[in-house]
Amino acid sequence: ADGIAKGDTSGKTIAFSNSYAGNSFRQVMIRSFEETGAQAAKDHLIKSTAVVSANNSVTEQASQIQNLILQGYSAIVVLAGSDTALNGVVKDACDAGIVVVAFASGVTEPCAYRVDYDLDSYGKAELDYLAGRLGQGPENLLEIRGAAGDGFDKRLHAGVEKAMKDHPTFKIVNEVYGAWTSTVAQKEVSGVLPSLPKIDGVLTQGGDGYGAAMAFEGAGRPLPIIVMGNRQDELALWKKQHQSNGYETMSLGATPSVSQVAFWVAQQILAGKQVPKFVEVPLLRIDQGDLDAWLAKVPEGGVVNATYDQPLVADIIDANVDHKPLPGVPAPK
Amino acid sequence: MTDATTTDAVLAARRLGLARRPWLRDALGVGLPAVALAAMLAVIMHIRPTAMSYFGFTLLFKLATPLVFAALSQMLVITLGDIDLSNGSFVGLVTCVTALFLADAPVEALLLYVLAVAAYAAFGLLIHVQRLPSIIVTLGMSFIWLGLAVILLPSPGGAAPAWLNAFMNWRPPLLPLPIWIALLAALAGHLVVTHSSYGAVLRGAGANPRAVERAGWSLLGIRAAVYAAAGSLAVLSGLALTGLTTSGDANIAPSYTLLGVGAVILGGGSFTGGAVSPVGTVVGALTLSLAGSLLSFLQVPPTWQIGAQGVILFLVLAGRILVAEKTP
Amino acid sequence: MPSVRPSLAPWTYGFIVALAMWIATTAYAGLGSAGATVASALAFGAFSVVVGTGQMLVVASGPGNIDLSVPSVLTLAAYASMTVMHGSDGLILPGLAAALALGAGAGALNYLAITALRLPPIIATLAWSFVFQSLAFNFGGEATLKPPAALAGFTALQVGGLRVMPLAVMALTLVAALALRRTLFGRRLLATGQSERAADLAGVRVGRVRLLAYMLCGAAAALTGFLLSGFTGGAALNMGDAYLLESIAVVVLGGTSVAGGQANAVGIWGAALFFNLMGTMLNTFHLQAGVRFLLTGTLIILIVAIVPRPRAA
Amino acid sequence: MIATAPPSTAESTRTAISRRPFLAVRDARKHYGAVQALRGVDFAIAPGEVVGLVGHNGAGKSTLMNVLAGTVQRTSGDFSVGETAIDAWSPHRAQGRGLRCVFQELSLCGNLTLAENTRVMHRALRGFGWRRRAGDAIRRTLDAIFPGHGIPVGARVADLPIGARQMAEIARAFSVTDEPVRCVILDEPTSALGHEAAEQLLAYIRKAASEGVACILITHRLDEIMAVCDRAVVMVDGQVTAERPIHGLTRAALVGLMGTIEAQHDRSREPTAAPSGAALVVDDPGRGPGDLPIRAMAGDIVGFAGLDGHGQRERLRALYAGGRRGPRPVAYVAGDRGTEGVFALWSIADNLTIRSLDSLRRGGFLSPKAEAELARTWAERLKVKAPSVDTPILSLSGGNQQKVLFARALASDAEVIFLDDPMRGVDVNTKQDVYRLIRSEAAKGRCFIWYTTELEELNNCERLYVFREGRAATMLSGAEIGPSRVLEASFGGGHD
Ligand SMILES: Nc1ncnc2c1ncn2[C@@H]1O[C@H](COP(=O)(O)OP(=O)(O)OP(=O)(O)O)[C@@H](O)[C@H]1O
Ligand SMILES: Nc1ncnc2c1ncn2[C@@H]1O[C@H](COP(=O)(O)OP(=O)(O)OP(=O)(O)O)[C@@H](O)[C@H]1O
Ligand SMILES: [Mg+2]
Ligand SMILES: [Mg+2]
Repeated sequence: ADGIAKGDTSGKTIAFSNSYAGNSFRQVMIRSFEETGAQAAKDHLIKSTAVVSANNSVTEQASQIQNLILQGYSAIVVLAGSDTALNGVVKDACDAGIVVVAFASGVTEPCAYRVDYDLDSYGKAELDYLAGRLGQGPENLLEIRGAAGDGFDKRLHAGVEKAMKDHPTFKIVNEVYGAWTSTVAQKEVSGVLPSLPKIDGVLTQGGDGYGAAMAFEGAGRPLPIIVMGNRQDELALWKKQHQSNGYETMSLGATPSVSQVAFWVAQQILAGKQVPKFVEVPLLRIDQGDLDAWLAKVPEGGVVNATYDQPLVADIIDANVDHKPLPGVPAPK
Repeated sequence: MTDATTTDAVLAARRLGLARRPWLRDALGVGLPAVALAAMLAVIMHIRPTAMSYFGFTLLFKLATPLVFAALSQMLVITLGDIDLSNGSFVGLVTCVTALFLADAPVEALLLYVLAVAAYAAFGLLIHVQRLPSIIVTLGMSFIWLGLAVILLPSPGGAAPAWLNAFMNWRPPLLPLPIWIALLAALAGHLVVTHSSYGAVLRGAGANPRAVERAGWSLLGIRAAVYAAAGSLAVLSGLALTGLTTSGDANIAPSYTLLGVGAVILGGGSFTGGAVSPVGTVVGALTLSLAGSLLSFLQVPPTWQIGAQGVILFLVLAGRILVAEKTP
Repeated sequence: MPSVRPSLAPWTYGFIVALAMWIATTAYAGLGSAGATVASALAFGAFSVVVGTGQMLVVASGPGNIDLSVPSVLTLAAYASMTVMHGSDGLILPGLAAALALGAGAGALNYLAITALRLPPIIATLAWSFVFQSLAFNFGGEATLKPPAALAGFTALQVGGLRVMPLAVMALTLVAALALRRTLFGRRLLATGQSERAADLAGVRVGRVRLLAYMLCGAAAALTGFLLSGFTGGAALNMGDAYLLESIAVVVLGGTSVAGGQANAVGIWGAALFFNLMGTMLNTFHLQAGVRFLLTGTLIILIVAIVPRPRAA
Repeated sequence: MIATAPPSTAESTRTAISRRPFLAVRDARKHYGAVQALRGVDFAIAPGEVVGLVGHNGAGKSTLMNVLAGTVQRTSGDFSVGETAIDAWSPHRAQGRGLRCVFQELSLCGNLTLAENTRVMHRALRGFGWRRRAGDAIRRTLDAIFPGHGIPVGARVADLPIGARQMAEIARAFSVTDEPVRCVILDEPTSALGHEAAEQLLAYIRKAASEGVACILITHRLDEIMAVCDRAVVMVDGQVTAERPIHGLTRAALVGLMGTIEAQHDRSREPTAAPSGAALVVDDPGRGPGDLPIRAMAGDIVGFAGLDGHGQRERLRALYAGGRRGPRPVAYVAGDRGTEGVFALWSIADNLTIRSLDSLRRGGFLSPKAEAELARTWAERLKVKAPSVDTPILSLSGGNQQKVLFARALASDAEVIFLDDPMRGVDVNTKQDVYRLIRSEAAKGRCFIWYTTELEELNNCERLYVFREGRAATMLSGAEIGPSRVLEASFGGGHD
């Protein structure tokens, strides 16, 4: 708990290796990183940054990281396309003396620092909220997962399974794979809905809530409590439903600006701060009371974002070190 | 009368001169991707002179090794006039098998490889006997491999045997390991496919299967053998990939399918059957592997990076105007 | 000629298998779900059919012809039209025109790369798809662009319990089928697909025919993007991804020959329904993800294996 | 003209069946579904014998040869080779017994070199140095059959002109590695050969026969049969209807056995002064010195002659391409039916109307009625033998397919029609029908530019361009047209 490390990093370079840029979440994430990097360079906190995106191909990402090693970056921030497949190159980078910070991914190579959410708490928060709304009676839930064989999906689903033990009356009547994509989720949910009983709640992973809502609407079914994922269209739909029939839910999710956390973590490590190997970042949660404030702030069709600056990230690191509650992202005024 | 034969001869010789000389065409087929590769390396050396070292080349081409094998596997299938859309997911399946079993249960792992290769050959037979379009059968196969991989290894994990990691990180004398492997693969491919007497039969079967059948060869056997060999090369690709990444992942290599096709085409091959070059394919695989990561050197703005990949693809393939026949 | 074995036309197999899956799903989930299941399959199948119809024209134009840029053209056109319309109902027609023009232009670029650089279509269209995707990133990739209310309304419109859009797409299928049989372009396309040289010597301008096939394919992808963003609430960067393999699979399973020269527009519906109902069935059965993939692959291979092939030479 | 002298009387009696046959079939039958390609054929050939097999298109000649070569399995019948009765037969076993076949369609792999193609046929060519041994084997045979051929054995087959490919394939069939050659089947081997090469081949066949090699020669050029064979076997509709020693047989008698009466061989057209006012429909300036300009009026039949591969086809294509850009509608009848002519998936009607679609539209859409009508009219006019115009084109015999291709051009609005050696492998009767049709269409004002490798067809032309080394070197007209003048001009003796 020693606050911001002030070591000189003005000559350091930080690269961001991104596995995929093909959705708006990732686009905002990249821009968040670039803006922070540009500002930091202006403030002489670092020399420069670079961003390289692979086209959803782990092997391409791996060879891009090899090239980043060759170019001699001081730190590489990685959003990994696979939890384990980059272990080889991450090790190579560490061996070359490069600081590797993997964020929003479960990279298992021990030499890398990890900046990630606690995905157990993700599932727990979803189920606890539903229990609070629905009570502990027998309720039917639909789980929308990400993609089969994906590490993030597996960890989040494991969290859901763990949390389900505390809610024995809940039943997940089906699960579909929505690929964190509204259109896919809409199609998959539409397909299974006819075969399902009345659904009381929908567990999501982010990016899929709006599509699920469209599917229920298209099937002419009442909207269950769909846990939203911080997209503007989800919040707008929620607000509209709330105004017309008092619909309530909550929204939970990652923020694209987690790339900024990773950036500052890397910078702080370079500056000499003692950083634990795992830095937990808080999820951004929106409840009914904050809905209007967040909705006003998020751009049309975009994703709820927040800014993580250097002091905030230092606080987050310190909270991790001290095992204190993480500083949350306050709702905009 | 002898007059006439000389005319014929003169004419034949002249036509041969006019039609592009075969050796020239072959040389161009390998030469063009080599030029593209050299150009990309020059760009990289210019940006980062230290890349021109044993260490630099190791890093640049490390991840090309599995792609080389995958591309050679694709090449064999293309030789017969087929296309293999399941190549990438098969490599993924192999990484899962390797990461799960090879270290602790090598016998079982070997058995699984053999089974997988046999399955590949069986699909080749199915395509042949039923005269099915390979594009759709291999599309179905890609789902099957992916499904098996996900059943085996629901999320990325497992561990490659230590000897495999050690081998893939081995630093042999003179040249970096990826370069050695590429050279050996190109040489072996050339000897088997281009030079050997059975390679001639194989290429003939791709171009004019009826003629080869009439000469007394079993097309069924040829296709089964080729698919089995393609499966074996894909196993090698998966092994190399597991050695590099140290783990298995069902979704690791779907991009190998189209990259492999691209490498074959870039190496002077075509879909007409029988027209492929193993050396060209290896060079093409190195080139495409580098093209994907060249971006990290070029500082292309993030939103244009993928577009730049398209442009690079066009640039490295532009030389085909010189060699390719007019029809696709 | 006494044809002994009565055999079904290849394109009917998609419908038959789709029917079987529908029955299986209904048997599992109860009779009450039958209507809604098929309605959902029709609604989503309609999009696959539009993309597939365009892909069919390209595939039929000769061996090796294929368009891998379909997903990115779809996405890019959706962004372009949403930008043009800017959420305003009055601008729907200009938006549609923009989408179609963009799609046709993309198709023309594909064909240009194929002929000018002598590239196999699979590579040329792949390279362009990267470029188109990049353009979409720059078009406003950070947000989902919302459709005008009237467009969203149209795509979800129901009259007497029937969705209008699948019906409209069925009409489009009939138009395509008619065009293949009864128009100059259709005839010339099929001639070109069977043998480019023979078609050329028979007086067909094969270059123009193939160019038009690629442009129509681009336009069909663009139309899908336009409609899909109405139906799913906006243009999103990855909205096209699902349609790459599906567009090829529905064409081939629908009875169109990958060797070219033979196309079936109606069969695409059968294959599209098959794909959607298969997804529904596998989801309904609560199968593990790996098993779903395994069965998907097996079913695809089984269908092509049992369908009798048209005899060519 | 034919270099080889007919075999002497003594020889042909000696080669009668008195010797043990090398191979024999009895009551061979082959059914393709309902089609009976062979209906009980008896056939035998002795070592050293040359048998000519003749018959109309679709008679079953190729089928019989495919059965002998093992590429097609017979439905029933006895088959013996030497002393052994053969049950299961395959190309591989056939080769093991020294039986080789040159097929009607080219059976070389275009992407391979000649040496590599030789390897495909010979199992023994493997291991170290196979490429050199294969090259030697094929070069030796080529030199023996076609002295002075000038074909490099390292050349890729696809880069060779069609005549050279045919030579290569013939030489491959005669080439020897481990197994001696005992019998060679040649199915229309001379259709793509120039005259010189054809005669070299015939001479070689005699030579091989004298060394004990049996040869079966299938050809529609009856002069070749007369020149080289010991015995002629006539097939009609899947059955052998006659067998005669050549000695004492006349060409006319042979034609009579085939059930056709050959039309007279006099000049079919007299040179007519171009009717005044007839439009100049083809006007090509030629390509520089030594290349004659090519002009044709409406109503002309202009021939392109010369040795195969001397630029006739290229010129024809160029004229066609130019014609398409010009104001007058043109049409092209391809000779290479399989790859340049038919649309294999279509019916007769679709194949026939593709060139005339513009005129078949009613209200923007093609009218099925108008199409069927046009197709029926022309199918009848050309006597296409088929149950209906909706019959798939591939179920027609080659000759009938060719008629459909003619009908495609004639049914169109074309004023100039280019014929690209379209009679290759077409039987005598069909040819006469088509010649008559061409003449009558020309009389109606159509212009035909006709490239042919068959000298007798040139009789239909009133003007002729003989090509040499890529250029139209000589023009002959009217009475000048005759085989000797054409040959002379082809070999460069004709002018200057
Ligand atoms: N695939 C087929 N299916 C059904 N019938 C066929 C088929 N091929 C040929 N036939 C029948 O066989 C007859 C002759 O065809 P074939 O191709 O053998 O001719 P051909 O003897 O080679 O004649 P040509 O010398 O004109 O080429 C036709 O009348 C047709 O009815
Ligand atoms: N693959 C096939 N399928 C169906 N029928 C066939 C096939 N091959 C040949 N036939 C039939 O067998 C008959 C004999 O054909 P074949 O090719 O032997 O004739 P041919 O005497 O060689 O004629 P040509 O002089 O034209 O070469 C034809 O009438 C044809 O219909
Ligand atoms: Mg024949
Ligand atoms: Mg024939």
